[in-house]
Amino acid sequence: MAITSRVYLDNAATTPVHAEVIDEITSVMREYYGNPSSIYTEGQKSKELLERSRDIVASSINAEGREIFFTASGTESDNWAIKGAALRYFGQKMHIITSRIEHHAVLHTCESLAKLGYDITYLPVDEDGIVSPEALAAAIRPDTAIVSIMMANNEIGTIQPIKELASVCREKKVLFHTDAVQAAGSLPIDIIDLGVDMLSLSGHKFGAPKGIGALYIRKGVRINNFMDGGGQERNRRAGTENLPYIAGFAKAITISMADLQIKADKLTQLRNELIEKVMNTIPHTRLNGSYEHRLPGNANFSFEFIEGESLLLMLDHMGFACSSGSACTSGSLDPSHVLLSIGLPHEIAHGSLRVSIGTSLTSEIIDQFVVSLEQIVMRLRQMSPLYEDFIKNKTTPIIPCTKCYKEQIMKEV
Amino acid sequence: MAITSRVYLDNAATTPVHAEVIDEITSVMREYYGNPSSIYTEGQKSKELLERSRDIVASSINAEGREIFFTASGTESDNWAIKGAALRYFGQKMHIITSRIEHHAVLHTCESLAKLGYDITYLPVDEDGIVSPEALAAAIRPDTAIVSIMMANNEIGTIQPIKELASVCREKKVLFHTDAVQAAGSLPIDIIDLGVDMLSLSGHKFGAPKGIGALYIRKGVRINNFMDGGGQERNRRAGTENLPYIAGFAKAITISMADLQIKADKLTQLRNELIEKVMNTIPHTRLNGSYEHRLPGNANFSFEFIEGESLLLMLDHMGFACSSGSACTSGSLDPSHVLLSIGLPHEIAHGSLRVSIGTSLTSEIIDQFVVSLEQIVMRLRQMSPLYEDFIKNKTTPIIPCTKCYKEQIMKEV
Amino acid sequence: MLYSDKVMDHFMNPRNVGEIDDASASGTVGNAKCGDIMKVDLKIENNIIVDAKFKTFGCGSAIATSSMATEMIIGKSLDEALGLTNKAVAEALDGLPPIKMHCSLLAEQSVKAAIKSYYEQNGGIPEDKKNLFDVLQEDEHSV
Amino acid sequence: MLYSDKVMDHFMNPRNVGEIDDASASGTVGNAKCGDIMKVDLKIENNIIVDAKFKTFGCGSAIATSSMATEMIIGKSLDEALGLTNKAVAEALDGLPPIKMHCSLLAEQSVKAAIKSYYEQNGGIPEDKKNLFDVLQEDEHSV
Ligand SMILES: Cc1ncc(COP(=O)(O)O)c(C=O)c1O
Ligand SMILES: Cc1ncc(COP(=O)(O)O)c(C=O)c1O
Repeated sequence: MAITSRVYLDNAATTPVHAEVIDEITSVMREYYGNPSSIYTEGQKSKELLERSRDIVASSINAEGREIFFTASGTESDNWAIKGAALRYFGQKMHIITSRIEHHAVLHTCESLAKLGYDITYLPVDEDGIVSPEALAAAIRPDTAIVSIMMANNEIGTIQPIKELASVCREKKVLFHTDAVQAAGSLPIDIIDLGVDMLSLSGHKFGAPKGIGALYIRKGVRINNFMDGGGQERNRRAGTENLPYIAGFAKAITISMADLQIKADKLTQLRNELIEKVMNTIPHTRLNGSYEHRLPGNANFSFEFIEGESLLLMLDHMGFACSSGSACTSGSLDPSHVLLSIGLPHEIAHGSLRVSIGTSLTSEIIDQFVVSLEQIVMRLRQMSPLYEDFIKNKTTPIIPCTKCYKEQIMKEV
Repeated sequence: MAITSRVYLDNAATTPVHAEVIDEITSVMREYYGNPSSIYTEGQKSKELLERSRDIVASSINAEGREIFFTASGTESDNWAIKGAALRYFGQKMHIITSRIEHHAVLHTCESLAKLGYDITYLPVDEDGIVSPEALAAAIRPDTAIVSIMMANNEIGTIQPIKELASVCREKKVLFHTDAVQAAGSLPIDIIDLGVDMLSLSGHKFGAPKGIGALYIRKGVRINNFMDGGGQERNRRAGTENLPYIAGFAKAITISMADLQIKADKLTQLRNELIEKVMNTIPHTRLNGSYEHRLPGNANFSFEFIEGESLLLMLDHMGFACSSGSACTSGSLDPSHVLLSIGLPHEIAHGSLRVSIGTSLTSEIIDQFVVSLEQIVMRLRQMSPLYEDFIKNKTTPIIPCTKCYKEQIMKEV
Repeated sequence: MLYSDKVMDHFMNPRNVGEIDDASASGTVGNAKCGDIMKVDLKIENNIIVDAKFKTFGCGSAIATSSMATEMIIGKSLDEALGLTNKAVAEALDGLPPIKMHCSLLAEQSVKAAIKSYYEQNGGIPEDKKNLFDVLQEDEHSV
Repeated sequence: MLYSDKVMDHFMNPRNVGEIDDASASGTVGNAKCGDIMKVDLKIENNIIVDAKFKTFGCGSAIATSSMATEMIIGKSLDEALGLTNKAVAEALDGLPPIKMHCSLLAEQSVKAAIKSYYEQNGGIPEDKKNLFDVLQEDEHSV
């Protein structure tokens, strides 16, 4: 029953490197070996490509070149933005606001600052995963150094009202950072319109390799350096510049921004088809996250009575690569903090599946996928003592049996 | 007079990416797109390559795989080692020891810790640039959190007595880190023999691209995380792994370690030839750094009466890419802190030239280089008001006129 | 691969899945909150485990260890089955990733829980065996 | 490129390098410690700069601005030469990198220093010109 060619449905974890990007990186590795800080010909040639790449990235989010700083990952961008802002006010402003559903790059950064004495407010989210601007306004204190709320969530795909959140911060004169790692490549990003002070990007979510990111820092915003050392990136981010990846990042962002709306529409349509089919086929299934404010390529389900890792392993065996918020895939005992934060009970959160699609998906593959998924879920339920209890009427299910999906939509729109 | 093919003599700044490394990186970009943290086939395939690469890097410095952590640069490795050790003891051990001639990745890291209240001791060096183990022993205090002394200097190529320095620290139970960024690829590194607790590497100094590094952390040594986020690198360095560069780093270190001694001997011989010819041809020239304890590929000169940037520009015009410790190339008013620390007066430090050679150098090119260099130095001296003063006997030169080189060697050996 | 071929075999083709209608005893450990539950039914005749069936809610290694543990105790005396350790189960599977070792504990525990309940229904736990059941308290997973 | 073509031209082929044996006045600014010194010799006839020569210890832009500045003042009256600004020199070179702007200051200063010394040797600095020499104190480079 295993299909021959594999189907990659984990684009939120990482994307394959785009063929044109590979070519660009390879040719830069071959032809641009000069250190951009060197004043001789080879160095200046590299420097020019560096600045050209910076301008391309800048213009793709409506920023200026001097507001773009290249980093080595989304993680570094998040660390820098938050630690840089917080440490600038060390001893003075010792309060940080974030949300409960941020990526670990933000949450663990906050935790490490907490060890230095910072006080962290983790804003709750509603059942769709949305942060309320009112709650943010209420949480801001005179000693708040920075607010960091992600633009779109990596697990459930929920899109935050960044413009409103940023405007709350601007009004209260508090720095606002957004982790746009999942948004970039899927949503248009216009930093003037958004009104954010800082914004994190990571290349491997849109066709560049893993290991290259950027931080937008609005001109005039001063934060501490995170990577101390040489004078690269106008003295703000040290380390010899990774020119091949920087050029590749610029190429990838150009490609992904080129027909963004067309791609997004296509993804949304395929994604909805997938959701519809899964929900109509498999009972006791829940769609996690908002239906309306959702990344085009993201679907996230919970299947009651089963556990996510075994689901992933069986899907893998059938040729499908997906991800889960199961505790077992992360090596902890608790399942995804995101799923718990939107109110799922532990047992439901354990049985989650994230499907993050690319534009190469087709209705045919969706059908194959749903057939496999149904078989696997049935098989795992047959093995599950929780399902046995339910069948024997010893327990009532948490997720209603049928038409759950339609009821869910009705409620939302 | 410009030669047609360019001669790259700035291998200490960065090296071209080795052709085999480019191929490796390109094929990994093509074939390994799975996220190593993912449990499905694509992810596990990436994970295997990741661990294989780690083992290769480990064995090349006589370490174990679990002691190697991949980073995005030498700068990140230095930041992590020092901040990680210091912040672990925040509020308890607030003293750090380093030397005056470290790379900015170390010095600026220490400065940023000083702003958090740490006390920094900058050990002086002798005229060759060597740190004395006795001075280190005397500087260690009960509240010393970490000592960081580089293995080899990036400007003057001086090699430190790391084994002795590390043993002082071990005796006093203080963590010892060494920045081996310049050493790797030129000197054998055996971390058991050296006895260091942490050691920084950067790929672009030995044929990998810019943007990949590693930190060796001896097993049992606990330091704080620097890059907070996901659970990569056994929960110690967050960020999706840059697999193409990691595999390239492993390939490059393998290649560069393969015939290390043969290459080092060849470089030493060429380097000595270069030094001899330069010193015998151009009067009022000084060799900076130790003659004996020196990286095989490094030569560093000061030419009295002239300034380094103009020298570099003219050399560039003639087809030679070199570097300088001139203030003008760094954008500050002070010339290289390294040259000042070994006791050079400002005016001599401004007129410095670093030539860092590769194995493709030949006696013929050395001869061409020395001819060009002599012409340029003469031309710049003719333009220099300082030289005019000297010629008119208004001043005496700081660097003696002739046979300076031979006297220098006699003194040393 | 994350798991050995043997783990994958026992995960994809688990032995002894199901229930025993006339089970002599049954044991359930773990809880849904932590993401793994294992229930084992034993059919015991003359102190010999003549059949064992399991149901498991859990990850790949939880299912594989359940399968392997039941295989290992069928045909064994209660004393022998009580000697089953999580280490032995993991070894029989050619090892488990370190992070997954707690799943093999579940297999050991559920077998012990079933035997304990068998003793309790049949004259009580023999004095010399009481300490063997300590493991049921050792893990936060226990129900 | 770091520098414009014009800077590179004036750097590689500097005009007016040298000394004037019978200079009417001479000015030196900067110091070796900071990495740049510029000395300019002027030949002045009837308040007109008929010749100018320089020597410079310094970076590419220091040499290029020296060359350009001497070009710009030859044939000019002292009053006109006193109007030479570092901005004008930089512009005549099609601009300098921001970090190098201080080098162009050196050119302005050395011309002013030479003219100042000329005035001092020839009846003193005219009262209405005194403030023009303030720039000689402005920069930490001045000797
Ligand atoms: C001694 C030394 N340490 C650290 C670094 C920084 O390494 P990277 O450029 O990879 O950040 C360099 C080179 O740039 C170096 O020479
Ligand atoms: C929302 C979000 N933030 C940050 C990151 C971290 O980015 P990187 O893997 O480039 O470090 C990721 C993905 O891994 C992400 O999805």
